[in-house]
Amino acid sequence: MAEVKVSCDEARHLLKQMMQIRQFEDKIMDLLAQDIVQGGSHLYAGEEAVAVGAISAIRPDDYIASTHRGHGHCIAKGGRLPELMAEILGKATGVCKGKGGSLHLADVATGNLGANGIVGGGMGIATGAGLSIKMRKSDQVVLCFFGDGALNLGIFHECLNMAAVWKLPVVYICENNHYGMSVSVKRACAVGDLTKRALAYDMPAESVDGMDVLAVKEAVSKWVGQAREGNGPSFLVCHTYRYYGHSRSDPRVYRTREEEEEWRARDPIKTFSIRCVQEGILSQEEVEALDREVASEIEEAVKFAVESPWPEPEELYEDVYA
Amino acid sequence: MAEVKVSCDEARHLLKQMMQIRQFEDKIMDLLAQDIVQGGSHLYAGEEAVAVGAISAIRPDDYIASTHRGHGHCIAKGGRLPELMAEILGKATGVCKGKGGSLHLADVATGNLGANGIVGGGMGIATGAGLSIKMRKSDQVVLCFFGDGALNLGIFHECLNMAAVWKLPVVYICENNHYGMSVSVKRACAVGDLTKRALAYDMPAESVDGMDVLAVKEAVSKWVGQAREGNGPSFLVCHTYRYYGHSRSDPRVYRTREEEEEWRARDPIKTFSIRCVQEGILSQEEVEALDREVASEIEEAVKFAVESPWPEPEELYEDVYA
Amino acid sequence: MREITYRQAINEALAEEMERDPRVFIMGEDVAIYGGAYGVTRGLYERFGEERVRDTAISEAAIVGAGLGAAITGMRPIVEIMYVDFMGLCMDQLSNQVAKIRYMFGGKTKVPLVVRTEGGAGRTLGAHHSQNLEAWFIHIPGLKVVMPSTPYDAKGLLKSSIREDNPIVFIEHKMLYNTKGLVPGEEYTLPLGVADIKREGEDVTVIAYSRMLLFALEAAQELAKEGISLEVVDPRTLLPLDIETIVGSIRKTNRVIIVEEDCKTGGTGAEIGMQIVENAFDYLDAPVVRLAGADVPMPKSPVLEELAIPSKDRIVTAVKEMLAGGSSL
Amino acid sequence: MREITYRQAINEALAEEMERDPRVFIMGEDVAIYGGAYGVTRGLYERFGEERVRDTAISEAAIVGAGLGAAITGMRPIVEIMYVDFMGLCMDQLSNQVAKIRYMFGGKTKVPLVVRTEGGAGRTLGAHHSQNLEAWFIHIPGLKVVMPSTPYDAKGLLKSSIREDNPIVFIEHKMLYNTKGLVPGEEYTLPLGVADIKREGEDVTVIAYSRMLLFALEAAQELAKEGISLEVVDPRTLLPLDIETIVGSIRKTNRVIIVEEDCKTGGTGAEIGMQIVENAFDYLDAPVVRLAGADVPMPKSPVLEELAIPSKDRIVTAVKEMLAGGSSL
Ligand SMILES: Cc1ncc(C[n+]2csc(CCOP(=O)(O)OP(=O)(O)O)c2C)c(N)n1
Ligand SMILES: Cc1ncc(C[n+]2csc(CCOP(=O)(O)OP(=O)(O)O)c2C)c(N)n1
Ligand SMILES: [Mg+2]
Ligand SMILES: [Mg+2]
Repeated sequence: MAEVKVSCDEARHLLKQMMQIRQFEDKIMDLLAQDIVQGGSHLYAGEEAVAVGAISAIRPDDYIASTHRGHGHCIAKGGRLPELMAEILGKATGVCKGKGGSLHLADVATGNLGANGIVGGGMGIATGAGLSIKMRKSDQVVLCFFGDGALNLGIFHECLNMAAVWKLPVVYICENNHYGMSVSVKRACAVGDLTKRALAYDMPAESVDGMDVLAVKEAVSKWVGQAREGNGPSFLVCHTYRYYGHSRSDPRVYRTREEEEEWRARDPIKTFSIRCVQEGILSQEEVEALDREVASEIEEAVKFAVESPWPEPEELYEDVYA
Repeated sequence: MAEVKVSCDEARHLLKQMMQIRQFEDKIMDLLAQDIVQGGSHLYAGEEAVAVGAISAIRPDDYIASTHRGHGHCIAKGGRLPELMAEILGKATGVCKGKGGSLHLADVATGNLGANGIVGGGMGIATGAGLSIKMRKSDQVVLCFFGDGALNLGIFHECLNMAAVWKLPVVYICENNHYGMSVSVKRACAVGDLTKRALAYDMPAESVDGMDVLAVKEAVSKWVGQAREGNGPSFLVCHTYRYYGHSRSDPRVYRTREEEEEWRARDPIKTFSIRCVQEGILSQEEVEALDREVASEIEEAVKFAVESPWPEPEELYEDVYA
Repeated sequence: MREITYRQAINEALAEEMERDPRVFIMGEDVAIYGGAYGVTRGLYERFGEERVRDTAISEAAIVGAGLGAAITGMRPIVEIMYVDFMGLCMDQLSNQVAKIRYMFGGKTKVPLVVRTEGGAGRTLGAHHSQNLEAWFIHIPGLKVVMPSTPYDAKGLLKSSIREDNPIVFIEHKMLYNTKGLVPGEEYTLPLGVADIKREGEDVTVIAYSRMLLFALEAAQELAKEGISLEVVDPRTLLPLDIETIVGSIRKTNRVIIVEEDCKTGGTGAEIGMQIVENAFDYLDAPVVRLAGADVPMPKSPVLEELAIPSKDRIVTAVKEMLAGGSSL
Repeated sequence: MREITYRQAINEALAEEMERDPRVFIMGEDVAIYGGAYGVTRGLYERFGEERVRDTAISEAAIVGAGLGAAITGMRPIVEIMYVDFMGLCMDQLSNQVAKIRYMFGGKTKVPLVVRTEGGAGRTLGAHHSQNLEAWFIHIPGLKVVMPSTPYDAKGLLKSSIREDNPIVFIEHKMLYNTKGLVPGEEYTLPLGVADIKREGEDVTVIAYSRMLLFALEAAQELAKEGISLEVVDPRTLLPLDIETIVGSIRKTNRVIIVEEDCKTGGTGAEIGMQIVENAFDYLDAPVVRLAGADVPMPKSPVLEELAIPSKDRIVTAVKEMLAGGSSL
């Protein structure tokens, strides 16, 4: 494991965001069991290093496009926990006034172009944002997140080709958690090494350990730099794992408990805190304090969400048109 | 130029089919000018070696899926000229009773799964035919034709991935005539070497001179052999050129007259006849006789088509459902 | 007769038809190991093996396209699109290829393909997992569109759909999977294109399908207590539509309310309504009334979702207003 | 006023709006060097350059998706889908992303996106190049759907569409491009959602849009010779629909025929018809009549194609039958 090249402040920031995401998701699992969160919710637990590492490499005025598993991206991009939690409950105080919910979580003010109920559904949006940046002669960039399952959708292909032809400032980030619902990437995707998908567009690509927040940050920084300089898009595959089932009722028959344990042993939060403590960047006490701090933030967020009012009936017809 | 390894009978067959296609297309250009063919028609002139070379490498019980530029494939697969011509005119005697027309030319009895008005529209059909072959434990194969323009459609990606995952007996044949309508492949397609598209599916690929009927036949034979033996799909790029504009009114501003001349200098019919004569496989007289024979077949086809009746009004509502 | 769920009824139909005809197979996302997002194909992978119950990548267009290719070359595929909301990804395949190929080829091919999918609101899943898009499909000549409301109908209609030589869009409803009903133990099929009078009555005809049929029956039960008698007609197949049965009912009641979960504008209720106008205008004592979903993307919030679709109460109110001669809907 | 073609009118609208607002740009297949399959964008590439008139690969889904992404991040894209028949390839983008994003985000974004496309029969191009699919689009809340019939309307409505902060599906008709009409030399716009009475009359209201409007006017002219007076109403915008103007006309004539090129079942005529039933039932002296395209994929053969869509003669016949009290359509 490489040396940790990170300041104390930054380490704290990264760790805290990862903890926020983890605890947010664990809490939602609770709330689902209690039917306080209704419907479904795709949880990001296990994959925190990807969103946090990647988004820490960009500026507030840069964009991201997220996925159906989007809470982590939204938090990392600066979404406020109470409004996000309220949104997931469908409350009027939610960041989308309760109309979006988990699958459409979007804090536009933070440059988040939204989660998406359609797998691959954010890819066109991200690509168009890249086009817009280029046409506006801005130096912003876009991070486009998607899962391994999205690799086999037509829109993936059309967008990567378009971005490559026009040299758009988009970093396409595949969160390879090895399954699209129950189907392993090996059974779904004809190519062994996922970075090879980029060869079809003469696009540079790289594979990175998605359980290592600094590795993700480093790789994304590099490609973001390229994009800002006008060198066009890139394709990054982050290898990671989702801890929970695809949905609440998923018995996870398509994967083994051993495999799960192997990945949990590489937990991004645990490994990063241990490294930080070992290298003397943070103390064990600081880590524990952070954890408690986050826990109370989450409690507050839940309280805010639960106590928030439902949308008024007339809200139903508002916001369809500008 | 390599030695011509071909029997006299086969040379005659290949040459005759190419001549049939060329004269068929030239004639349609005439008929378009006279408004005897209405609407539009995408002509295959210049690309004959691809259809003829490829289809001569398969059996009658094998399938092909064709394109909007489909006359050549249909003829090469054994479609009868009069019924094809009648179809293009929209006559009741047409192979699709006048309901399909040029864009939907399909002689199902010959294993032709149809031209398609949608670019890339035949790719799902071809892939499914491959799946069907595999499930029926047959040793048939499918040739799936499409243009360079189709390389950037989502369905291309989804189908190649599916075929590769399931090892389906499909040879995907890209007819790279360097333009999708007015957009050159260089401006549309992010990758320089088109065969690289197959790397995204760990699929074997090859590039071949699409003006050389024997080269096409040889390459297709090899990949068809692989497919029949259960080794799955392959991707073949045939470099060729369409002589006419995309449509009747196309002034071809997107390409130079010099470029056109360069390609015409490599005309697949001319070069193949010269080679056959030079190597003593066919005599000049035989070549000329073939040409005349084809000319009279075309005349007959036109006569048949022109004299054929229009569909009866009640035909409008027939054939919607089985 | 046994009491089984809608889910189980569909599962049985699939299993029986796969048993009966080796050309029948299933493909779709998570249909094999997982048994389908709503558990409908559970057990089939274990029973029929991975060749005939095929998990695919997330490639909706290729799934439908490959289904078509297989259908015209000797197989009888059943493809599953997990949510009807994802049909936008395969509309070209469905509309331009699947539905039109037979006609374009002058009748020289047949398309024995079933596209099974599932739709509807009720689980607060938001705008991408709650839609009703049957109105798109009834506007595509060449397709048949089936939307069963009961386990009995679901099984009998799915078996017929699988035996059809025409492409079928078969739309289940997520909120019906756990509903129960009586289904014969022995083999049966039901004809496509035949409506079913689910409850006879005198005063008002209510036309409803899929989940809305249940709401209509609840409304009928409630109104019966007040002496108002509803005739509840379930078209079951939306294309072709059994307008004769519908007109027959209206000749008796002279009043009709169409209930659809679908958002109103351009919805299926418009087509049913206009066919009534065209075929039964003179029997109508009041304008045809549509009760439909709100013209909005489906909101996540449970309170808004409930307001976005018709309810038993809205049906009851609409019936009373109609009988009172009012029209404030 | 000058007499210019429908094609020219659209071209002018594009050029003027690009001149006016640097955020406006065009992308699509063959829109630049080629000037569009029907020549509508000719000259714009030369005038505005390749940055603002962008040729794309054949990637319909990415074209619409990227249009959306650009629209919500500061640009005002006009994307062209060459034929409406290809919209099936981008229905997910259009319906799930473009139309719903604002609502899903609680109103926190705007989508100033125009999807220009072209549809209709008449060139014997067969089933994949002759469709009318507006019925799909009016069933998607969040969109507006515009279908102009004249050069004047086309220009004024397109300019308004480009200035709108909502996504617009703007559908031209291939058989109208060469038609001519008077168009002001000076700047003007026309409001969306406002129908236009193209001819005033007393006996029967005919509602028609896009190419069918021309047929309706021809029929009106012919019937006028026999003393029958048609009022011809052009909705121009199908979503939202200006039902007030339509009802106003029916209050006068008490009879209405809806003409659409679209195939009948599930078509736009059904929605218009039901809105009439809901809003003007008591003014109707006869059932609403729909004249529509045949429920078949469009056949290639010129003789069949002509039969597949309404004609001036069919309108004339329908009007006479309606006035005679007959109903055999
Ligand atoms: C187009 C589409 N197809 C199917 C689904 C249903 N679905 C939701 S998530 C999912 C798996 C996605 O896998 P992946 O992209 O790897 O993301 P992950 O869930 O693993 O994060 C599926 C099939 C969907 N939402 N959209
Ligand atoms: C999906 C789709 N988009 C656009 C078109 C319009 N169109 C017809 S042919 C063509 C060019 C196709 O190029 P290519 O695939 O290279 O085939 P070629 O015409 O060169 O043989 C286009 C854009 C279409 N028919 N289908
Ligand atoms: Mg995954
Ligand atoms: Mg080409």
